[in-house]
Parts: sequence; C-alpha cells; structure tokens
Amino acid sequence: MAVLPDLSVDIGGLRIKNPVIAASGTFGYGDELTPFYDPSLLGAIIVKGLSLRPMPGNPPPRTAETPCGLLNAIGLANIGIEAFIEEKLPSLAKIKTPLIANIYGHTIREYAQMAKRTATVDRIAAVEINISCPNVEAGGMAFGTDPDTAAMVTDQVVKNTTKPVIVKLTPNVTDITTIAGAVESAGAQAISVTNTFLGMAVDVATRRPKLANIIGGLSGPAIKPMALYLVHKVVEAVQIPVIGLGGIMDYQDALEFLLVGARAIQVGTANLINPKTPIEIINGLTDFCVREEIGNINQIIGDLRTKGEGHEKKGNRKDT
Amino acid sequence: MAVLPDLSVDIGGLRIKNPVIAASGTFGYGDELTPFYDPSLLGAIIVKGLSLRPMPGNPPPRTAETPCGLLNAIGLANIGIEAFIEEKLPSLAKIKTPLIANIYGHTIREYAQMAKRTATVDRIAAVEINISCPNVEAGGMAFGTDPDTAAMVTDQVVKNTTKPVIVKLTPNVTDITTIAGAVESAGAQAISVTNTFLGMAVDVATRRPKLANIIGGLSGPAIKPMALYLVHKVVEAVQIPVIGLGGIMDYQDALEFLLVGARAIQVGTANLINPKTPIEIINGLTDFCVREEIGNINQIIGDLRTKGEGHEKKGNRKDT
Amino acid sequence: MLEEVVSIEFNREIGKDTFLMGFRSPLLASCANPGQFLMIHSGRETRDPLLRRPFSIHGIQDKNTLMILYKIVGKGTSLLSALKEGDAISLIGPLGNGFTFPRPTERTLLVAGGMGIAPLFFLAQALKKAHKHEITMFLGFPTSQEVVMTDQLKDLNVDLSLTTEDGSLGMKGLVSDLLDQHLSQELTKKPVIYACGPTPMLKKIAQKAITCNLTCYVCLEVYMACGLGICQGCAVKAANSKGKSYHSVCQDGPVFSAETIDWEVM
Amino acid sequence: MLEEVVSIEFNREIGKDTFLMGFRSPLLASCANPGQFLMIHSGRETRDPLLRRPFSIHGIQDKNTLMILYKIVGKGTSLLSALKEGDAISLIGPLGNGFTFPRPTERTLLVAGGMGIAPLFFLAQALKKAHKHEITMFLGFPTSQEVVMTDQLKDLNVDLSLTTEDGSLGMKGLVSDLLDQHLSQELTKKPVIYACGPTPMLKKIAQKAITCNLTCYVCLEVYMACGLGICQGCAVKAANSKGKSYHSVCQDGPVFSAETIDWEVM
Ligand SMILES: Cc1cc2nc3c(=O)[nH]c(=O)nc-3n(C[C@H](O)[C@H](O)[C@H](O)COP(=O)(O)OP(=O)(O)OC[C@H]3O[C@@H](n4cnc5c(N)ncnc54)[C@H](O)[C@@H]3O)c2cc1C
Ligand SMILES: Cc1cc2nc3c(=O)[nH]c(=O)nc-3n(C[C@H](O)[C@H](O)[C@H](O)COP(=O)(O)OP(=O)(O)OC[C@H]3O[C@@H](n4cnc5c(N)ncnc54)[C@H](O)[C@@H]3O)c2cc1C
Ligand SMILES: Cc1cc2nc3c(=O)[nH]c(=O)nc-3n(C[C@H](O)[C@H](O)[C@H](O)COP(=O)(O)O)c2cc1C
Ligand SMILES: Cc1cc2nc3c(=O)[nH]c(=O)nc-3n(C[C@H](O)[C@H](O)[C@H](O)COP(=O)(O)O)c2cc1C
Ligand code: FES
Ligand code: FES
Repeated sequence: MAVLPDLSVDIGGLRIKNPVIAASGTFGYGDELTPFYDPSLLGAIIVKGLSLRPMPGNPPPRTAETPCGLLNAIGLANIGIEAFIEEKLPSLAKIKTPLIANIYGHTIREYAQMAKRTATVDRIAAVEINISCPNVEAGGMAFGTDPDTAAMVTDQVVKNTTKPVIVKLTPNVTDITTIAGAVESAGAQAISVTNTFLGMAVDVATRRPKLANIIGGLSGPAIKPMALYLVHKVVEAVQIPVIGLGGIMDYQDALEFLLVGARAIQVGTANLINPKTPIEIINGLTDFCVREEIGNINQIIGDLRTKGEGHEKKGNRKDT
Repeated sequence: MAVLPDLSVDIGGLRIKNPVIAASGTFGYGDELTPFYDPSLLGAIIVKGLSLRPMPGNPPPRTAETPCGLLNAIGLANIGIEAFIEEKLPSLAKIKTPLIANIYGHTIREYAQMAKRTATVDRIAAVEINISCPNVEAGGMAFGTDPDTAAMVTDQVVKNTTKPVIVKLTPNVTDITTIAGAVESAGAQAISVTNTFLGMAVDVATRRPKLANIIGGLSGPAIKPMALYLVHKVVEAVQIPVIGLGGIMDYQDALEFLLVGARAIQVGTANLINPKTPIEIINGLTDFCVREEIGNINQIIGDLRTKGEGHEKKGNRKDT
Repeated sequence: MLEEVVSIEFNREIGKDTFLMGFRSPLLASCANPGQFLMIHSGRETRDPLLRRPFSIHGIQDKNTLMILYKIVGKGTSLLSALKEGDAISLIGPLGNGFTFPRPTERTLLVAGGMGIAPLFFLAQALKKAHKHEITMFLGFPTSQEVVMTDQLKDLNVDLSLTTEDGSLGMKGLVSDLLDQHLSQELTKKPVIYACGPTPMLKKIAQKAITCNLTCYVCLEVYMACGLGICQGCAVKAANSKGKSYHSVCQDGPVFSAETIDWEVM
Repeated sequence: MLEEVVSIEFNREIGKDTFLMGFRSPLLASCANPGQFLMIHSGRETRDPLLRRPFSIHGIQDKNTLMILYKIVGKGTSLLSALKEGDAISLIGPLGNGFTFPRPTERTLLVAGGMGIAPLFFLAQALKKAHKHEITMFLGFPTSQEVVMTDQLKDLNVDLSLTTEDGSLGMKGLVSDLLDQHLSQELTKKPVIYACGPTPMLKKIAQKAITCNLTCYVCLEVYMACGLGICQGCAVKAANSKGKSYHSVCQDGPVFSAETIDWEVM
C-alpha cells in the first residue's frame, strides 16, 4: 500500500539519496564499518579529517567519557591527503555513495593546496572544510572563530576546487550567525553545524586531566540541545543548506534537527557505540514518513511550529 | 584520631566555612529546602535571581529534560528585590550562613540601583551580578558577551555597594578570558563560572519546541566538562578567586573544579534532584581530606597535575 | 516532605503498559492525602534520566504500603517498569496540596481520563472511608486493554460509567462527553466535580463547570523539574491577573479550583 | 566482527567485586581466540554510561557459552554486575588480535595481575587443549579476597604461584617480583612470556623481558571509545619511531610483542 517516501535532499548542489551522513572522524576512511552493513546505504560519507601531510595525533589518553558525552583530543591523526587519495580511495570503489573529504590546514595556503588536490579526483563528491577542530595547536578552531578568517579560508577553497564546498563551524563562538554569514558570502555551498564543544575532565584519584592534551572536544547526546539551538540560529541566518549534527543517536534526534531546518544530518559519536545507528535512522525516518503520510522528506524540513502558547497542541500530529 | 580538615575558603573578602554554595535559581529564597537539612550548614546561599521590579517569568513549559541535562527558560520569575528584602529576608534570620544576592537588571542603571539597595542591608553578605541569563529579552546575557559592557556593569555595581561583588559569566562567548579580565579590572572581587549554555529541544510528536520560549539555558551533568574547561581558562587568566559551577552532582565533581583552581563551587541543578547534594558534597570533601591527610582544603585548590605523559601516574595519590 | 529510599514490594502490569507499584513506607503512608504526589527516581548509577518524575499517590494498602499507578510513556516510566521486588527507589513526598473534600451531603462526581484515575481512586477510597459518600465516577481510556481499576471501584460501591475512545468497552467517545451528557440532564442536586487527566480534557471540563457554575477541582499534570517549589518550572497561568500571574503547580497545586486557572492558554 | 544482543546465562560474584558472566552466543564462541575482546553495552533505555566497555574473552563453556570475568571499578561495571539471568546485553566482537601461540616445545610463562587473569586463563585453556603445553603461571592480586580462578587453573595442571600485595595469600608483593626472582635463577630454557594486567606491571615485565632478550607478549588495557578502529582514541606510542608513531590498541592489539611499544611514556 504505502509508497516509499522520497528521502533525497540537495545540499549545495550535491544530491544525496537520504539525509543521513556519516560524520568526519567517526567513520574511519569509509569502509571500516562494512562488517556491520553496506555503507552504500548512507546518504553520504565524510571521511576522517585529512591534512596536507600525515599527522600522528596527540599523545594518549585521547578520549574520556563524561555524562552522556565523549571528550576527544585525537589531534587529527591521519595518513595525509595524498596517501588517502592514492592508497585508500581505490579500495572504496565499491561504496556507491558520495564521499566527502574533510580537510584541515595549518595555514590558509594549506587549505588552498588541499582544495586543489581534490579538484581532479572524481571520487570526491564534495569538500567539507574543518575550521573548527579544537584539538590541534595551530589553525583548527582559530580559523573558525573569526568571521574574516573563516571567509578567507572558504574563499580560497572555493576558488581552488570544482566541488561543492561545505564549511563546518565551531560552536565555541559568541555569535555563530556572523561566521555563518561570512562563509556564505565567501561562496560556501552549505554549512555543517556543529563540531565539538571545548571541554575537559579531571581524574580525581590521580589529580590529572583525563586527556593528555588537557582539553578536548565534547560530542554525543550531552551537546544535542546546544547543537540544535545553533542549527536553528544558522538556518534563520543564511540561505544555503545547513547540515545539522551533534549528539544524534536515533531517528527522533534526527527529526529534531530536520524540524528546525537542517537539510541533512550527520551521525558522529553514535557510530562508535552502535555502528548501525545511521541505518536505523534511515529506517526510522522512512517509517515515520509512511506513518505520517509524508511523501517527501522536504515536507518535514523546517516545519517547526512555534505559534501559540503552552503544550496544548500535543497529539495534533497530522497535517500533510 | 583524625582532626577535621579546615574547609574554609576566602572568596573576595568573604570568608565561608566550606566551599559549597547553593547556586542562584535552584535554592529558592533560602529556606525552601529546610525540611531536608539545616541550610546553615552550607558555605553560603545565593538566592534566586532578583530584579528591580517583580517579574512573572516566561510562559510554560519552562523546563525540559535532555540527555544528562536540564533546559530552563524560567525567565527570572521573582518577587523583586524590594519584596525580597522587606518580606523574605526577615524570615531567613535563623539561617546562619552568608546570603548572597544574585541581581539582574534590564539596564546598567538598574544594576546600579539594586547594588545601592543591597548596600545597607546587613543580612546580604555579597552581591552576585547575573550578566549571563539567556532567558530574558533585554539585557541578561547581552551584558555578559561584550567585555566593555560587562566592565561597565561591574563598575557601577562595585561603586554602589559596600559588599564584595561577584560577577557571574556566561559560557556563550568565544573567549571567556577577555570578559573575565574586563570585570576583574572593573573591580570585581570574584568571578562565578558558569551560567547555562544556550540550547533548545523539539517535541517531534507535536513538532513544537519543548520550551514555550523556544530557547533556554542548559545545566546539569551534560555541561560539566565545558564548565570545567571554562573555569580552568578563567583561573589562568585572572588573580581574583573563581567560583566554579556547572553540573556538579557529587563530591568528586566538586573536586574536579577545586583541582583546576576554583576557590569554591556552587551546586545548581543537583538541588532539584537530590536536595541533600550540597551536604553530601561537604561530607564527601571532609572524608576525602581525612583519607588523603589533607589538613586544609586550600591544599587541593589548583593542584591539577599536568606534567608527564599518559596515565602512568595512576594510583599515586598521596603527597601531602 | 521527606526523602526516603524504599524497597519495592510489587510492580506488576495490570493493564496494557500500565503498572501498579507498591513500596513500604509507614512514614509517608501515615501522612499522604489524595491529590498529593511523590517525586521518584529509579536510577542509582546513571544520570540519564536526570530528573525525578512526579506520580500521584494512588492509595495505601495495609497501612504501610504506598502505591502508585503509572503508564509507560517514556524513558523514566520505562525504567521504572523494569524494576523488581526488592529493588530500591528514592522518593520525596508527600508533595503539593491534596483535594478539598466535599461536604458530607454534596453529590460527588469524579472524572478520570487515563492515568487520571491514579489520584481519584485514592480520593474515592478516602471519601468512602470518611463519610460513605455517594460517588459517581466517569472513567475514560483510549481502549479496552488499558482499562484498569474498575473492579476495585465497583467494590467501593462507586457508581461507574466507562468510555473508550475506540468504543471497545463502555461508551465510545471521550469521558468529557459523558460529563456533558450528564450535565445536560435536569439535575436535582449540583455536583462537586473532581477531575484528573490530560490537559485538553481538564480544559473542557473546567470550562464547562465554570459555565454551569459548579464547584470543580482539577488535578493538573505538567512537566516538573523539582516538584519542591524551587525551580519555578511548573508554572500555569493564573485566571486572575490582578494577583500573581502564574501558579506553581507543585506548590500551589497540583489540585486547583477550576476558576483559578486561565484555561484560554492551556 | 558482529553485533549481537544476547541473553545472560549467569552473572555471579566469584571474588570480592569480581564477577563471572556467561551468555549464549554460538557464533561468537566458534570464532573467539584468547586475547580477543568484546565491546559490551548493558543499558538499554539510558545514555549514561554512553560508551561500550571492553572486556577480554575469558573462555568458552559447552561450546556455545562465552564468558567474561570482570571487576567493579566504576559505573559501567557496576551496572553490569546488577544484571541477572535472562537480561539482554549487546556485544560486538570478537575484536582485536589474539595471542600468538608458542611453539609446542617452548617453555610458557603466563603472568597475570588482577583481572589480567581473564584472557590468560582462556590462553592457558587453549594451550593445554592444543599441545598439552607445560605452563607456569604467576598470579598477583591485591588481597586474598580478590583471588579467583586458582582451582580451575590447578585443574588444568598449570604450575601456579601466587602473590598478594598485602601478603594475605601466597607470597607478599607484586607479581612482577615473582618474575624477577624467577628470571634471576639459572634457566635451562628461555621462556616465552605472556602478560596481562595493570600498565605499571606490564611496563616492568616488558622492560625486564627486553633486557633479558626474551619473547614477551603483553595484552594492553587502555581507555577505548569504540574498539572498532574508527576513533583513533586507543593510541599507544610505538617503539620504532621510523614507522608509525602510534599503534591502535583495538586494531593492532590488544596483544603486542613487548618490543613494539615505547614503554618510556607508558
Ligand atoms: C502531579 C503529577 C502527578 C502525576 N501522576 C501520575 C500518575 O499517577 N501516573 C502516571 O502514569 N503519570 C503521572 N504523571 C505524569 C508522569 O509524571 C509522566 O508520565 C512521567 O514523568 C513521564 O516520564 P518519562 O520519563 O516516562 O517520559 P518522558 O520521556 O519524560 O516524556 C514522554 C512524554 O510524556 C510527556 N510528559 C513527560 N512528563 C510529563 C508531565 N509531567 N506531564 C505531562 N506530560 C509529560 C513528555 O512531554 C513526552 O511527550 C503525573 C504528573 C504530575 C505532574
Ligand atoms: C582490551 C581490553 C580488555 C579488558 N578486559 C577486561 C576484563 O576482562 N575484565 C575487566 O574487569 N576489565 C577489563 N578491561 C578493563 C575494563 O574495560 C574497564 O574496567 C571498564 O571499562 C571500566 O568501566 P567502568 O564504567 O566500570 O569504569 P569507569 O567509570 O569508566 O572508570 C573507572 C576507573 O577505571 C579506569 N578505566 C576505565 N576504563 C579503563 C580501561 N579501558 N583501561 C584502564 N582503566 C580504565 C578509569 O580511568 C577510572 O579510573 C579491559 C580493557 C581493555 C581495553
Ligand atoms: C573521535 C572523534 C574524531 C573526530 N574527528 C573529526 C575530524 O577529523 N574532522 C571533523 O571535522 N570533525 C571531527 N569530529 C567531530 C565530529 O565529526 C562531530 O562534528 C562531533 O563529534 C559532533 O557530533 P556527534 O555528537 O554526533 O559526535 C570528531 C569527533 C570525534 C568524537
Ligand atoms: C531552574 C533554574 C533557574 C536558574 N535561575 C538563575 C538565576 O536566577 N540567576 C542566575 O544567575 N542563575 C540561574 N540559574 C543558573 C544556575 O545558577 C547555574 O549557573 C547553572 O544552572 C549551572 O549550574 P548547574 O549545572 O549546577 O545547574 C538557574 C538555573 C536553573 C536550572
Ligand atoms: S517543579 Fe520546580 S517549582 Fe514546581
Ligand atoms: S578505541 Fe576507537 S580506534 Fe581503538
């Protein structure tokens, strides 16, 4: 009876078959979770953050659990963009979904160089600029906290690649809308909100920080309400599509982000705990649409209802 | 055998018998939790946020639970500073611990007026300036996100009262140290870090925000790692004492804040769940000091050990 | 008002997703009144769920056992339902103001929607005990599988009428329809109404009662963070805007006289 | 590597705060090797604790039952210990690389500190089954109440020596002292060492083995977020800085040849 709903969405020129994307740094280089399901089922995959040259990452311990959250200070351990393209990409041929390169540079020049390197690689469908990593010394988050610098990085990447450019913002700013506006003006085709929140934890038995790096980035369910707020703000501030992420663990969480206006969502920390999360979310969204007689997922996007006082509308579910 | 440790600390000229303070907005006007224990046992009590005139607060729903967190948009519902002083204070005479007034103004002038009003009230031991409430239209957080405005408010309050002045900062800024530095220069005697983080939540069944106010402030264990990070940063940036808060639920949490350098801590959301939390923390800290042979709580404050790599020092607990 | 860790005596499913839980607490049992509630926390090691959950006191058994009746609607109630005999829970209570009892001669009409039966059963029990009141009770449930407590109410000699939304038992419709029907008849004696259930139902009933000039008490269920009167989270708009604008449900309620609430915004 | 929700067959305290848990999983049991581990999540409704916890596979019973041996040290293990027969847990495994077996003629020395016994018992079992190896085993525990598995090891005909830190059973001291003593004797045949336990213990043993030029495998316990090789969280410094600087314990280990680790920074 039920026709399957159309879950496809468009993020800045990149059409994906469903709005569920694997977040950078929580999905390896793309095929690590193949024992659990076929990654081709995902809307897209954003690979581990890549830098111009290989990076060893920070000393351990690199992760610590906090209430409903995960602190990490991986420090962008990666094999470098060259090795990724030459050695890793060929083995990902069998994955039939867009691969998005997440790039991180120590300088604006490095961002530009990496953008150029992606330009000629067919298998890379889009570029996500990471100007929001809290775990590296130079660059990283610093590029994402100032509108002018954020715009400069964006501009250089846009000019040097043929691919759609997504800018991933940091939440650690006073006003995220000014940064969002700046990167939109600089030519970004989409914005990802949000990277991790700065945090730390102390082991009281040893009186030492739980991370060798002392500080790290907080992710997971703990940050969901803050990430949702930021997505809400950015959606109101820009015209380009916003990809929402931060603490999404199930399809209801995903729906929250879609309702505030995210065009697509990313699953990060949840992959580490339940690798099948993205698939469960795709199935959950499909079932939800069938149940609510929604033919196209775009009907949900941005359909947050803010009129009227109180919760009197509870239970008034259907209007499509 | 064991002599009881000295838990007393000094916060900007105010000496308190232990470093455990009830946070504003989570302890009523001071005597509401008397059925559970004698509030005189606390280091100090910060009463519900007061404004110049009574405020009714925001429409409901005003609170929503998130993973390990609580969103609130109370909107500073309070009886006004005059009614507090005239009607409430007299009934608090039996509470033998310093009462701190948490004040919030719509304008700098209002802050000054309230400061002046406290100056002659003996029972008010100190003033905590709330320039960080995310739940009111005018003023509130706006005063806390700009160093110059934050300094102006501080300056006016300091000039108009005889009491020690504590400034309570918002975490929703790019660089909290600039705000901390500004209020220190303006004469603040202590700094409280932190108020709530901006957040929101959506009820997917009704497609409505869970708060009538749409956005609110996030508190509770979820924010602990971020609050701890901010305290760590502010302690490094200023000379005046820092009071740490955000997600403290037990004495280990309290120890984390003391170890990064907080001179005292506040208990907020935990009061709502387990009213006896502050007492359990005081007892926990006492036992900890006895166990570790620490005679004075100040020996713990700031004793975070950051040298050396890895967690090899685990178990190396004693050095007093 | 006290905090106590108690041991669960029983926790059994008596209707679809509906559980009856009992725990020994002589102290609480000795001072609990119908309409009052408890704040309950089940998790010991975990901070999720974070807050306590409010539940009406549903009754007292053998003097020392307190009961709650609850339905699984989310995380907290789901975890609660997994607890077994002997497991410990922490509770704070009794909280709030209970029902104002009718005068012995007044006709008493209880209207319960779903779990609204929890406090109203306790009230019926107490009224029968106090004055052998004649009680009429209208009960509404979504469907027959969720119908509970009817036998016990019959044992109390309550004059019972039942609705289900799908018509699988009793009359088909909402419990407020039953009340409307009832009030449309010529009544010899004006009833005092006690209502508990979902907000939209209470709104209908309260507005009807106000129109008909009937005394009506409602027991409100709103989202509560503390239940202790310290967070100001449980506000409902007060009808008379001259006084204070909001009531605190946990302190000023949860039982309110219908005309004290601004039903327009509910 | 697969994810499976299994039902607990038993979960009993066999020493102070030390539990033996068994669950039916024919699939996992058929492919598990000593030294490999599982990532386990107990909470269903709650997100706290958030992450799975890693546990060594401790053995196989009746072909289909997998076992873990664990100690309560925090929130996750405490919640685990509260689970009962019939409760469901989710597990992912088998993960990581197991132990490289010694040649049948090699003298085999197992050194376990505390819960380090978990994988080494499985190894002893497997070695006895494969080649009837002669096995010497040094076991260390904090105190006699925490001593577990010694009877089972004796049943396996393992040559057992025991230390406790407080001297309440066996020799007083650390298990690494026992090894030092042993290696200070004139040995006719160089042993292959297999060690598992707290990092400071492994460090001592590994450095000793390297000095004595002995083959030594260590099974490392570090904080793991995913256990699946995707987060890069479980890094340990590699000895040979020419190659890659860090190993991933969950993927490249948890069993490592002692000389591949940079013990200076451990
Ligand atoms: C004074 C009082 C007495 C109550 N007595 C009973 C009772 O006797 N039996 C019973 O089954 N329930 C009772 N409730 C409601 C009960 O508190 C909620 O069902 C419970 O808190 C839900 O917790 P949860 O974690 O399972 O659901 P959540 O996961 O928190 O929420 C699930 C759904 O329920 C809604 N919800 C949550 N809390 C409330 C609330 N307090 N009021 C209305 N909707 C809510 C949420 O918005 C959401 O849609 C009472 C509430 C109050 C305020
Ligand atoms: C490959 C591997 C195999 C393991 N096998 C076993 C086993 O068979 N039996 C067993 O009892 N334990 C084993 N562990 C350790 C076990 O994973 C931890 O004890 C458990 O994760 C603690 O969880 P918790 O929530 O109870 O403690 P938490 O509340 O998370 O922490 C409590 C304390 O334990 C420390 N801790 C937490 N996790 C680890 C870890 N992974 N390594 C070292 N210290 C840690 C914390 O720093 C803290 O001091 C193994 C660990 C690994 C990596
Ligand atoms: C272990 C780990 C590694 C990460 N690495 C990267 C990275 O390389 N590049 C990046 O842009 N974000 C990285 N992130 C951030 C996530 O992509 C995501 O923005 C963040 O975790 C919030 O989403 P979540 O709560 O769903 O995890 C990493 C996060 C984690 C937990
Ligand atoms: C219900 C509620 C009301 C609050 N009201 C105030 C207030 O009036 N003034 C203020 O400065 N902070 C207020 N706060 C913030 C707390 O004092 C505290 O800064 C914050 O909740 C973080 O600490 P916690 O995680 O321990 O709760 C309120 C917090 C909550 C949850
Ligand atoms: S629920 Fe906190 S004041 Fe009522
Ligand atoms: S624990 Fe995540 S890569 Fe090893």
